[in-house]
Amino acid sequence: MIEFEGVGHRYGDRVVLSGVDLRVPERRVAFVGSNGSGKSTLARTVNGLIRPTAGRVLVDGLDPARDGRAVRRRVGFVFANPDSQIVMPTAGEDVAFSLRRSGMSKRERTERSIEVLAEHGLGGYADHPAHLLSDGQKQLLALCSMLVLEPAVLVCDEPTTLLDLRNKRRFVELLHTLDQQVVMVTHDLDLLTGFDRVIVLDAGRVVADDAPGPALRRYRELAG
Amino acid sequence: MIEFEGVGHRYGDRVVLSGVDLRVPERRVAFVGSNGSGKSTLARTVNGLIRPTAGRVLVDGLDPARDGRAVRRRVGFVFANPDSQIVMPTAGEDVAFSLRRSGMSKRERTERSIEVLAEHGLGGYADHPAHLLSDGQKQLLALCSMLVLEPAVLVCDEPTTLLDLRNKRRFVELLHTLDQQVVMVTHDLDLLTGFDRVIVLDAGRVVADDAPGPALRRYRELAG
Amino acid sequence: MSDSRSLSPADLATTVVFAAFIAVLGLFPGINAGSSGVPIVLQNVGPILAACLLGARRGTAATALFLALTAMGLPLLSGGRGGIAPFFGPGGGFLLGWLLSALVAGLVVARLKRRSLPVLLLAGVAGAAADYLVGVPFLGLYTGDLWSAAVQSLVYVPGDAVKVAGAAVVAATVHRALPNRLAGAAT
Amino acid sequence: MTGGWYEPGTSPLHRAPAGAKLLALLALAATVLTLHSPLLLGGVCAVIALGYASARVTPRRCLRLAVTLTLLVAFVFTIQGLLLGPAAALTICLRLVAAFSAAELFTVTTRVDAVVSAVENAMRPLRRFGVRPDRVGLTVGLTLQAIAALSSIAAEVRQAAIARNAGFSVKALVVPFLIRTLRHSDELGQALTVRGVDDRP
Ligand SMILES: Nc1ncnc2c1ncn2[C@@H]1O[C@H](COP(=O)(O)OP(=O)(O)OP(=O)(O)O)[C@@H](O)[C@H]1O
Ligand SMILES: Nc1ncnc2c1ncn2[C@@H]1O[C@H](COP(=O)(O)OP(=O)(O)OP(=O)(O)O)[C@@H](O)[C@H]1O
Ligand SMILES: O=C(O)CCCC[C@@H]1SC[C@@H]2NC(=O)N[C@@H]21
Ligand SMILES: [Mg+2]
Ligand SMILES: [Mg+2]
Repeated sequence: MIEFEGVGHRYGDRVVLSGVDLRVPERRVAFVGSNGSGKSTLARTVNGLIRPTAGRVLVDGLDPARDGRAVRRRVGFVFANPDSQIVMPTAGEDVAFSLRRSGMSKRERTERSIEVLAEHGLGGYADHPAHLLSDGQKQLLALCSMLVLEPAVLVCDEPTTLLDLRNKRRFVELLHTLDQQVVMVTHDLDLLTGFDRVIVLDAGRVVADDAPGPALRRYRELAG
Repeated sequence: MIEFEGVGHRYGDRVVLSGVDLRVPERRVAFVGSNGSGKSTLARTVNGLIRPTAGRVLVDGLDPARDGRAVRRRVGFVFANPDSQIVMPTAGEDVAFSLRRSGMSKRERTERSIEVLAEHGLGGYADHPAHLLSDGQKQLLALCSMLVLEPAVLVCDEPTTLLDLRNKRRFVELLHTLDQQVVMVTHDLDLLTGFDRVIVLDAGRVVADDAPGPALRRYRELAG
Repeated sequence: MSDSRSLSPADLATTVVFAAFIAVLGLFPGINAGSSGVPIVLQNVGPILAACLLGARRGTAATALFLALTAMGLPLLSGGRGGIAPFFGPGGGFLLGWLLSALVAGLVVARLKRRSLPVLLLAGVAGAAADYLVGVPFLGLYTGDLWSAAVQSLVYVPGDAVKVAGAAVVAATVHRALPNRLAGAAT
Repeated sequence: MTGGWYEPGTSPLHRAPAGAKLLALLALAATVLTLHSPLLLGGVCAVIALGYASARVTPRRCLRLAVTLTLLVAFVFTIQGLLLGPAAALTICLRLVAAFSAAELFTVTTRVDAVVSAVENAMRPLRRFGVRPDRVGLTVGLTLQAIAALSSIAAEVRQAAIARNAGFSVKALVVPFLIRTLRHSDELGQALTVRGVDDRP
């Protein structure tokens, strides 16, 4: 479970988050809101990429600002741009890179990587140059490289911006099949069907927190 | 008017476009299709960024593969990623950069830039550092830097991927007010209300070419 | 920034972006080693990496642009230094040597068509050595004799060895990730 | 154009044309190399010190320069003193102090804009050989914007590496950074083409 206790954040003098108090046990949760409303900042506090300047975050009782590494073993993070996340030249090597601290032998790592790729629609791509994959496939690869670590929570910050209808649906279906808790940040409201809870941010504050239907109505109103 | 005559393109052995024959006099035209279907490649042939390996393109009778410069004076282009379209450090300088060959004096260029920024919702931002603008503002700036050249055609390749609902609506409304012919490449089908014609590409071929309603139905079917 | 006939927009973009790349390497502060006033920096792999990825012509152009902007007063050197003074200081030779570094590394990569790790290592070592060829004699002007300048410069060797090895590994990986990048750049 | 080592001011040195200052600086560097008398060299240093005073360079800035120069002089004096004797060492150190502090004074009192214009003016006669002086200023602007773009790419890549618990892996930082850098340069090249960079006037 993720808990935000009076979380606030400022860059210099600029307050970008304030007074965020939330307990998030649901399995499918989304943050929506206008550009600059603080969604990415809030999402990044969950795995300690950003330390809030006020309040604290707890993930299963652990504070990411202190136990960053331990929390990041529980929290996978997928970013908007897959090129930032792909480290190794081929898809298989990239997934195996995540396992370098796992204590597995090189052979086991390779095998596990091939398995994970196959489970998520990238069967046969283990030796494919990662940067010659299509955008949709790169995004799937970034997801595989996180999932191989079997995190308990998966945070996705606009993971589908470059995807076509089919790849987007595939990505979303894949998310639906996952056991993980999924926290999604997005502008693409179509992704949120089947979600348990949608939290609307505006200017760094929570302005709605509800089932997708009413929450998105509120968001559309805000957008004018 | 834009004409495609038997346009085909290959990268090495890989055929990414073939047999595209189209006459496009409409004022609002969109290309949709799955990832890798060749939309961006086709759009880039319109201003000579890519020379097709078969057939030819004509813009008002000029071939961009030969008269690239003359065509580029008629065809503006807005890309997905605003960060790589903004070339100068401040918003004003960026717009003025487009005018450096206009024969205007430095002072006139600066004044014209300020005017254009103000016309498109960026009044007062001329001296603002461009990289500190919000994503929506950056995309507007990219548009201003093209519009200041008064092109006859504006090609937009997924111009709204990072924008929230409000910024997207604002961008679309702005496009509606333009006199230019607009050629839009996008995955965001909401952008296409009010369009005259939608062309669906699949695997490098035109598979539908119709009013938005039927064309998008076809596209959704393809996406499965 | 001079000849319009040879400078395509793509070349201009690469030159500018890799000059910026060298500048970003300057975000890592220099370490004052020894006492000669020439810091240990990360930045000197910039020209070598640029040349390994872009070839000699564009790699050298990017380095030249970086040095020109620094001399004009932008604070692009490690630790936020800049202006014309660093070129008058004891490290001035090393700074100018970065041009030769990029040229030599780029030529090695272009001559030996394959982009394997050994080739890139060779290019990196040759590039770094070329820098010393300019930097050490210049430092000698300050210390008054070449010998002491050479001895003094030994402090940089271990760091440079590590940097060159790292650069070669990284460049090899990038070439593997984006094959045929250098195809269009014969030199 | 912002940033740089320039310190705003209104002194005569600030107002002097950049080109003239640059020529003076080069002349001074050349002169200093021909002088041997510590007395004369000391005089040159004193004149430069007056220059700092007249330009009202902030004490903080002067202190920083003093620290750099002290370390440098201590090192050079020790080595030269051992090799050539104290008299020769003094001469060399005074030359060094003069050239270095004059160069710094130039940078402190000259806006980057002014240097750019001076370079553009100096290149003007080369126009007939196809040199385009107006590109100097544009190139400076392009590079500054590219630095901003790469800095935010670097920040994103760093966050992605930390998220994979690979924050200290050089590969996880540098490889994605270079790949995005190359991609940025491709995209920038297209953006520049679209803006007519290869058009002739
Ligand atoms: N490193 C930074 N330094 C200063 N300000 C920042 C920084 N990162 C973000 N901001 C500012 O903080 C605010 C919130 O940013 P954030 O990225 O969290 O918004 P967001 O809701 O994710 O927006 P978007 O939908 O555009 O991604 C914005 O105003 C942004 O300009
Ligand atoms: N420089 C290149 N070299 C080799 N292949 C390329 C290159 N650029 C694009 N391709 C390939 O050409 C095909 C068409 O690419 P294009 O970018 O036109 O597709 P698209 O319809 O715009 O897709 P998306 O919706 O993902 O933007 C893809 O399979 C792509 O991998
Ligand atoms: O003044 C500067 O910032 C640049 C000085 C040059 C440093 C040289 S480059 C080769 C050698 N290796 C280092 O790490 N430092 C020196
Ligand atoms: Mg965000
Ligand atoms: Mg595309």
